[in-house]
Order: sequence, then structure tokens, then C-alpha cells
Amino acid sequence: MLKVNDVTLRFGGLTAVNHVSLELKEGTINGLIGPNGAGKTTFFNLISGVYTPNEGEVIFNGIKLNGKKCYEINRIGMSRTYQIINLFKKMSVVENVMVGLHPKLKSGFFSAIARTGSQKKEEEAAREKAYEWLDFVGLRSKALDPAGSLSYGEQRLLEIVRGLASNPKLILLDEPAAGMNSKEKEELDVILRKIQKLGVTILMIEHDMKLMMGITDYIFVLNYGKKLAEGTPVEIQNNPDVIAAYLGED
Amino acid sequence: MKRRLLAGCMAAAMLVSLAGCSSAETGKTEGNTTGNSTEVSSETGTTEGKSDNDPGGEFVLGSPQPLTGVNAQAAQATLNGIQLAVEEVNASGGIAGRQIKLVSYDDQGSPEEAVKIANKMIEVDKVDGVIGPLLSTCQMAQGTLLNDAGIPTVAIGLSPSFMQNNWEYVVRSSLNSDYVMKILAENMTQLEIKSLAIFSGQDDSSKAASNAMKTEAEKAGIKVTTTETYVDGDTDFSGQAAKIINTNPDAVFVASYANVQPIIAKQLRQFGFEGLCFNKELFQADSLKVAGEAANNWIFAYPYISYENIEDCDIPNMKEFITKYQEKYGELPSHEGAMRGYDAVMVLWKGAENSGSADGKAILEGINKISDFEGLAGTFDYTAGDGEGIRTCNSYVISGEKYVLLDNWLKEGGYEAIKSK
Amino acid sequence: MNKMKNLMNGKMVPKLLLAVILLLVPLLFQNFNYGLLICGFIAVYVIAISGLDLVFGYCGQISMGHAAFFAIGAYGSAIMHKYLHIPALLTMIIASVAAALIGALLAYPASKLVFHFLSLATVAFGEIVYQLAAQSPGGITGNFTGFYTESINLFGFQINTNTRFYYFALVCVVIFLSAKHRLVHSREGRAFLAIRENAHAADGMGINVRKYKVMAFATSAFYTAIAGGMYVHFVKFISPETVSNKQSVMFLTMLLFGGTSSLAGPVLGAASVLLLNEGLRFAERYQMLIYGVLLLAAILLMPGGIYGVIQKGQQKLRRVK
Amino acid sequence: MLIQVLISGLVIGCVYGLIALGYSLIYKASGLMSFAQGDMLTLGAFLGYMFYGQLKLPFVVSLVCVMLCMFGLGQLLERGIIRVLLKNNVLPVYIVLATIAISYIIQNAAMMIWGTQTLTFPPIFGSSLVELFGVKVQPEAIFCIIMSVICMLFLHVFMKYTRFGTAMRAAAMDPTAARACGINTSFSTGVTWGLSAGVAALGGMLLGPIYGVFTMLGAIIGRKGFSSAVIGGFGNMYGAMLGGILLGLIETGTSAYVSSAYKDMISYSILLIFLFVKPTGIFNEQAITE
Repeated sequence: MLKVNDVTLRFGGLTAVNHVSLELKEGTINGLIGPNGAGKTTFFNLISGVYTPNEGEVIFNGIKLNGKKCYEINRIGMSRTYQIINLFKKMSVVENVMVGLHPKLKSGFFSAIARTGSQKKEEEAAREKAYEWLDFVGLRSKALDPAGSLSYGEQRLLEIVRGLASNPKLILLDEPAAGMNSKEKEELDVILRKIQKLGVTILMIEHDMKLMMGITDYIFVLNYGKKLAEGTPVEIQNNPDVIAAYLGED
Repeated sequence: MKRRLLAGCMAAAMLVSLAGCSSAETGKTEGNTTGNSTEVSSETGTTEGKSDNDPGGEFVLGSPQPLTGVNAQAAQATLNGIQLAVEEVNASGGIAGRQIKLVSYDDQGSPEEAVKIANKMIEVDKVDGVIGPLLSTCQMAQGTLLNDAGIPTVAIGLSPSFMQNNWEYVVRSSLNSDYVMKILAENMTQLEIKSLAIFSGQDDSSKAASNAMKTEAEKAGIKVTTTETYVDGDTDFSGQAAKIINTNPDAVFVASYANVQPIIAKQLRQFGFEGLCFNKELFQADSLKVAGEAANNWIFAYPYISYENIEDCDIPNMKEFITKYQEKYGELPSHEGAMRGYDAVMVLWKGAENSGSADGKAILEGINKISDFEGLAGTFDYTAGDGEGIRTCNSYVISGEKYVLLDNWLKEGGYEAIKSK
Repeated sequence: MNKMKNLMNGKMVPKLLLAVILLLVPLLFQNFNYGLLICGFIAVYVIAISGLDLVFGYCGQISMGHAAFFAIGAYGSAIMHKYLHIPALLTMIIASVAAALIGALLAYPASKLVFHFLSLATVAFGEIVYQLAAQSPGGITGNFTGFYTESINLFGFQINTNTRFYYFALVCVVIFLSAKHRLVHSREGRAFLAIRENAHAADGMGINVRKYKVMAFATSAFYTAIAGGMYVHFVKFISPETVSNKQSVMFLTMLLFGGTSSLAGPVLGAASVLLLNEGLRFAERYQMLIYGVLLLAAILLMPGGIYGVIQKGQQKLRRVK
Repeated sequence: MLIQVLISGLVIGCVYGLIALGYSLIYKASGLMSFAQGDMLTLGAFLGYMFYGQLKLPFVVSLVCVMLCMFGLGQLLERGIIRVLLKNNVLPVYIVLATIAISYIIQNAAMMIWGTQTLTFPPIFGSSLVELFGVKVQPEAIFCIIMSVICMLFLHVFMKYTRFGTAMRAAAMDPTAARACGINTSFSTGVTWGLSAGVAALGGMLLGPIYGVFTMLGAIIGRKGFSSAVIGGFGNMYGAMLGGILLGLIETGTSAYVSSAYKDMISYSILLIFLFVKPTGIFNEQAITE
């Protein structure tokens, strides 16, 4: 469903992403690991349209993404979360999710002002849908609180469910478990499985190896912007290059 | 929840605003003026009978002037002149026996403020007469309101535009700039000027003056080489000055605010223009100081001139005025607005004197009967009924950084001296 | 179903009470034209400021040249009315649509500018429109001599007295505020808020940031232009001084005094600043100095504006309860 | 005529440059924008009139006094108002509006203290005109050009090569990092505001003798300073000066050769065009786009 062929991104002299190719299969949970500064988040920004690759191409469900803007890529069905939480702090929790629904809603400017029947119905349906998504992560009780007032773990979950609201085919999760305690990590594990059941493919950056090895079907390893290895979690655990890169022997 | 909040706030806002208006209405903030005008009396609820002229009541005189902004200097001088006149009139019994209470406002030179002030003067202060604002745009905005309320206004603006709205209750105590332009055109033909460049501000009175100058000049067969303008508040006119000189006119006509006069004078001389310059109004005394010798050979036609010291003045009533002005304010009038304001109050007083009543209509009829009233600007004659009291004035030339009557200057051969240079 | 319950338990009462008060105002102030005039001005400014609130309070895009749209609304309506003899109400709408288009035209290239430079672009735009009004080609705007026009003629019913204009302005305020209320609580409103909060994330959530910035600018231009049209047909005279950059600063001051991103903020802001202006009349030439000092004090002490203070008060009340 | 246009374009351009230097300094040091620079110029002119005109101090002494007073005022402004606003982290527009309030206060306070007349700033080099390329020019005009260039060079050297200058630039780029390396950022931002006020006051002292001193002297020049700063590249010292001179020449040229009616409109349109087409200005200062 996502094919990345030989993609390169240069910042002036620095090659942040160096000829990386990978492919994601429908409905799988994929991991993206590598030491700090390996170019993981840059790779995410590359796919989601924040940067345009200097070389190579990114194909998503047969559509070439090079040069498309973030919101266009989002509308084709790819959502994402951010390493540093990017919630709309002063808006309420449920409103954050409703913003996620934005591409799915139809009501325009004038129907909003005239408050036509269809617009009212669509708004109510959107609000219901948002509440459903809040149940999905157990945040319904805090629906009307400002997003900024949630705990760190809850904000992470809200960001994930905000991404899911537009029923994407693929969701990119940038270190969802960062800053979570073990109980929250267990909950995250359950939620990730629920997301997979919805048929949504996941590509996840994460440093917590226990969580990654338990949940992912397939893992890619990046180091210094190059793809070091790929394979099932077991293969990756015993792959000498990966171990060397992590333990820094070479 | 949102709807309740909206409703509550709307109510709160409207009530706040209405309470505010009513509090303003009960004269809490009565316009008190600097200087020793009569003590501020809190407004009684009853509305004074406008028509009766019981001696007990006061004659409320409104004066909205642009006390802040670019024209603050002229406005302050005008206010001083008005206050001086008010004291004099009160000392000699007031208007039709009623002491004048001056109510002064700052209209910041904005027509919107002028409209609000006009309404406040009519409703809250219940003015019996108004001295018009210095800026014609404010006069234009206020004119209809005061006219429909039957309140006599003595305007002091120079531009002809606001006198064309046939407002019955508005008369002018200053000199309409169209007449000044006729006089200047006569001077130009007298001095055999063949070509003229025009440098004008965008404000209404400058625009009106430069347009009138263009028509008068063409009528007198003088070719207008170019018309340059400047933006209000601008200080650099070198581009315009260079262009004017490039068309090498015999003379340059300048229509501008007071603080622009010295700058353009210096820049014209700096760029090598030695010819005569004509100014739409009096070349102010302190502008003369800033301009220095660059102001020499500037000619203007104006009813009054400002003085460095009292001895220079040889017109009896003017000398008396500037002496009293110096006593009260410790300085000579810095802008001729003082004379305009003074004359305006005097015209109003004379009008009430002729008709013997303080009622708006009566004052107006009284003013239209004035035929030989000796004001600072000269002899006022309103009998023509078009609201213009002054029609002629003499011309002056600046020579040796002093005001000199044009006729004397010509007799002494001052012009030949320049022509030969 | 909880909506119906609210209607029943007297939520209608404050709204009815407000409506009664507002309708009674002219009767209470029979001979008090000045008060009504100020209320008329307040209504005009409420609409202009609500427009500015849309683009600044909700969408986070600063505009320091909004007097330009006020000018387009006022001059457009007055000129069309005089030369094309179109009835005043229609010219107001046409001029406002034109202002909205010009607003969109300005917003499109300006949407990539970061805060300070967007404010510079709007200052420049405001100055250009002011210069055009001050020395228009062929003197169509009457330049500094000003431009006279007539009051609105609603199918034969001349709105020329302060009382009639008060009611007309009241109707306009209700229409425009409820439209803003609905817009803010819709998909577009959420998009505006998302852009204000975090444009980068909004982009990631499928919101075409540029399109919504342009929409916010155009809507606020429409509001401010309508206010300009109402002003010119109320005062029946317009000249360039009214649309100088001092006016743009006045709009921003009122919005910040009142409190941004709220329905009541602009109302409180417009009312308080205008009344303050009237209250300071006694100060004559020191009026602007006091105004500057008060403005500075308000910014330092009351960043949320009056509405912010009320909200803090409500929150404290709720916590106490 | 061309020479006249060039010289006067240069004079007004240099003053625009000085104001633009002030904007760039403030922006470089605190990422903010002050709308009170024009009025700092006016205040500088009034103080200059007081020291040099009324107290009859020699010009150099009064220049130093004025610069010190304005330096102090600039710091006072930053510490008293801007920092308080930054502390209770208000929206940037509040700071912009605060500077506008300050400019109202300065204008009206100056009017109250020095009255409303146009005051004569006594000439610095006697009142005789000087011949330059066959054109009679006021000596103050040449003095203005020279002083502006000196000021720009001084600032450039100060910012680039002195320890304190580099500290100020570091504080602007990343206050937290600068603090980590022991730079007292609050002090350095205060100094920057003081410096830019001093530069504006210098502009006032230079313009005073040419145009006279009145409350609205700096109003329009202040806004034009923005255009010159953006044209040159906002935040860049060279850019400010070059932008100022370019704008001065373009303005004087258009009003001489084309028409003076739209002189102001042209300078604002240039600002708009640069903002939309080349926001980074001639010196490619990466300050503007997101």
C-alpha cells in the first residue's frame, strides 16, 4: 500500500535520508527503529509532505506523493502524530478530534451561516463520531476540558485518535509511548491492536524495544539516513549489523 | 450555555453604554476651559428655553478645534484668541446681557469626532452659538447638524467649499481664499509674472486655494507650468522642488499648512530658485524664524500679520489685541488663528447687539445687518447676505525677514533690486 | 433532547429581557439624540470589530490595516450610490463583496508571511487605500474635501433619524453576530481555531491552511466594509481622515480592550472605548495623551480584555460554588 | 537637477536607514517590532533643541547628552514595558500595540512640554550654503550622510567583532542557549533597545536643523523606515542602510520625474511587493517566512 523507492533528502551538505526504499503491506503494524539522529522523524516528514525528496519517489495506493502538500496527502488517507505533541491546546478535547474529522465533513461556509438542516445533522453526527473515538481511548469523561489540561500520556492518546478520526488507511506514529509509564504502555499496546483490527496500517517510530518487539509484524532499521536492515522482530533482534549499530562497536 | 453568555453580555454592554451616555448627559464632564472662564455649573435637567433671552441664563458658546495632531499649533492660538474675545465680551455685559460660557473640544481634525461633538454640543451643552472648527472637513461634517438645529455658526476656515452648501445659519469671519487668490493674481499681473508653478498640500483648504489660483492665473494669462503636491505630515519636498525649478517658472505659488512653509521655502532657495514666491495665507512669524532669509521675497495677501514685537504693529485695534494677548498668554500670537477666533466672537457679539436678542435667528439677522464693523481683519460687511464678511485685504512682502506692505516695497524699488540680480 | 430542556427552563428569559431593553432604548431617550448617536456608532464598530475578531481572534492572523476595508465599504457605497443611483442598501452589499474580494486578493500572497511581517503588509495596504482616498484619480472620492451621501432608503422608509438608524443597526448587529456565532461553531470555525493554535498540525490534519486564512480575511473584510457602509449612510459624510491608520489602531484597541475570540468581546470593547472617548472630552487637548496612557495600562494589566476579566471572574465563581 | 535629486534623496535615505537600523537591531535582539522609532526620532530632535538650542551647549556635547538620554529611555522602555509583557507571555500583537501607545504618549507629551510651534534648531555649521557638484546644499545635509554611514559602520563592527555585540546576537537567536553560556540576555536586550533609540535620536539631531523640530517630525519617517528595513532584508545592518538609501532615492526621483502625488503610495507598494515577492530582501535575511 506504501512504496518508497530510493528516496534521498539533502539539507545543504547533509544527506538526512540516503537512498531508502521500503514497502508496507496492508493491515500490518510496522516499526521504524534506529539510534538518535538516524533520520527517522525526517523520513516521516518526507512521506507526509513536510519535505519534498530530492530524489526517488513515494507511492501511496498508486498515487505519487512527491510535491503534494501535507493536507492533500492527509486527504488521500495518511494521518500522523508528532514527536513533540502538536495538539490544539486551547480547544476542547472533543473539538480536537472533530478537527481530525475535517476532511470527511462536507458543510461549506454558507451552509454554516445559514445553519441548513444538512449542516446541523452533519455537525451532530461529527460530534457523535468524535465521542465514539474518545471511547476508543477512554477519554470521553474529559471531552470538554481544554486539550492542554490532559496528562502527557492522555495527550498522546488524543493525538493518535485525532489522526484516526479521518479513517486513514495508514497512520504514522512518532514515538507514541515516549513519556508513558508502564501501565499506559500496556493500554497503548491494546489500542494499537484495536487500530489494526480496524484495518488501518501502522508505521511506528519507538525506542521501547519491549513494546516494539511485542506488537510489530515487520521492522525497518535506519542508521545515518541509510536503511540498515528490515525483517520480522526476531530476525532484527539477531541481526549483527543492528546490534553493532546500537552497541556502537564498528 | 453559549446562548446565555451571548445574551448576558449583549445586555451588559448596551446597559454600560447607555449609562455612560446618560452620565455624560448630566454634565458630569462639562467642558471646562483653561483660563478663567465662568465656574463650571452642573447642568440642571430642565432644557433652557432657546428662544427666550432671560438675562439670568448663560450664552453657551461651543468651540471644537483640532487641538491635537498636525494643526495643534494653529488650534491652540485660535482657542486663545476666542477666550480673549469671550472675556472682553463678558466684561462689557456679555451677548444680549448673557454671560458667555465657552465650551471647548478637541476634534482631533477628524470629521467623525466633529459629528459626535456637534451632537453633544446641541444636546448636552445646549450651545447657543458655535465658533467653527479650523479644518474645513470638520466644518463640512458639522455644518448640516448645527444648521438644522438653528444654531448660528461663525466659521473661521478659509476654504470656499463649505459656504456652497447654502447653510442659512453659517457665516464666515475669515477671508474666503477665493478672494485672496484674486488679489494675488492682480499682484502677479502688476509684477509682470508670466509663468507660475503651484505647490499644494492635499488638505481641503490648500486644494481649494490652488484650484482657485489656477483659474485666476489662467484668467490673467499666466501659464501654470506644473502642479506639485505633498502628503500631510511629509517633511521632504526636494523631489517636488527640483521639478518645479526645472520648469523655470517666474514665480511659485505655495498652498500649505504652517509647519510646511519654512521647509519648502528653504528647499526652493537651496535648489537655486531666486524668483518670487506667493503664499496662500500669512507666512507665520515662527515659520519666518525657521526659514530665515529663505523667506525673503515671499508675497502673500492676508487680512492680518503676526508680529515679532508689539512696536512693529501700527494698526490701532490690532496693537490693542496683541498687547492684551501678550498680557494674558505671555507671548505674541504664534498663529493668525488667534485673530480669526477673536473676530469670530466679535461678529457673533455684534450680531446679537444689532438684534438685541440671543436667539439663533435673531443673531443671524443682526449679523446680516453688519455693514461697517471694524474687526482685526478689516471692515466687516455682511449686507450682501452670502455670509462673507471680508472681501479685500492688503498684500505684504517679506523683505529683510520683515513684513513690508507690497505697495511701499514697490515704491522703494525693492522689486527692481531683485530683477536686476 | 437536552436542547429542548434548556429552552424550557427559562433560557429564553435573559434573551427576551435583552430584546425588550434594546427595543425600549429609543423611547427612554426621547430627547437624547446624542446618546442614540453614540449607540449607533457603537453598533457600527461592533460589526467592524467582530469582523476583525474573526481574522485575528479566531484565525490568529493580525491585520493592522483594517480601516482600508472600512474605507472600501464606505467610499464604494457612497460613490456607487451617487453616480450609479443604486439604492443605498444594495450599494453597501456590493461594496462589501468587493472589499471581501480585495481582502482575499491581499490574503493569498500574505498567507505565507510570519506574524510581524503580515502586520507590516497590512499596514502598507491600509496606507495605500488611504492615499487613494486622499488623492483619488479624477477626484472621485472628493479627496480631503470629503464626500456627501444620503441615508439608507429602505423601500421608501428613509432611515435618517438616529432612532431609525439605531433600530436598523440593531438588526444588523443581531444578524452579523449570530452569523459569526454559527460560523465559529462550525467546521470552518474549528479550522480557524486550529490554524491559530498550530498551523503546522492543522496542515497535517487535512486543513488547507491558505484557503482558510483567505476565507477568514475575506469574511472579516466583508464585516468591516458593511460597517463602513453603515457609517457613511449614517453620518452622510466621509473624508480620508476617518480611514487613516489611526482608525486601524482604534479597531485593534477596541478588540483587545474587549477581549478576543469571543462574541461578547467586540461588543464590550467597542462600547467601552467609545464611551471612554466621550468621557475624556473634558480633557480637550490632553485627551490623546490620557488615551495613550490608558491603552498602555490596559495592555499591561488586562491582557485578556474585559471579557477575559469576566471569564476569570466566572471561573472563580464556579470554583467557589 | 539630477544632482539635487541625488543629494536630497541620499539625505532622506540616510535618515530612513538610521530608523531601519533601529528596527533591525530590535528585531535581531528581541524578535519584536517597535512602532515608536519614529517618535524616538522626534524626541531626539526635541532634546537636541533643548541642549543645543536653549542651553547653548556645543553640538558634540549636546549630541552625546541626547544619545545618552535616549539610550536610557530605550532601556527603560524595554525593561519597564516590553519585558513585563514578555513575562506574562502575552500575544505579540499586545507588544506592537504597546509600542503604538508609547508613540501616542511621546507625541502628546512632547506637545505638552515643548508646545505646538515649529522650533528652530540652530544650524550646526553656520547658515551659509555649501557648493557641492555645482549645487548649493545645506552643510547639515552632508553631515547627515557622513554621520549615518559612520553609525552603520560602528554598529556593524560592534555587532560582529566585539564580545558584547556577539553576545547580543546570540541572545537574539536563542535566548535559552545564550543564557546557558552565561550571557545576561535581559541586559543585552535592554542595551539593544537603548542603542536603537539612540540611533533614532541621532536621526532626529541630523534632521532638526534641516526641517525644524515639531511633534509630527518623525511620524511618517518612522513608517518609511519599515519599508527600507524590509527592502534591505529585515534584521540586516547593511540591508537597513541600503534599503533606506534606495527608498530615499526612489521617492525623491519619482516625485521629481514622475509625479509627487503618489510618492507615498509608491513606497508602500514597494514594501508590499518585496514582502510578497522577495520577503528576505536584498541581503537574503531569512527572517520572514514561516
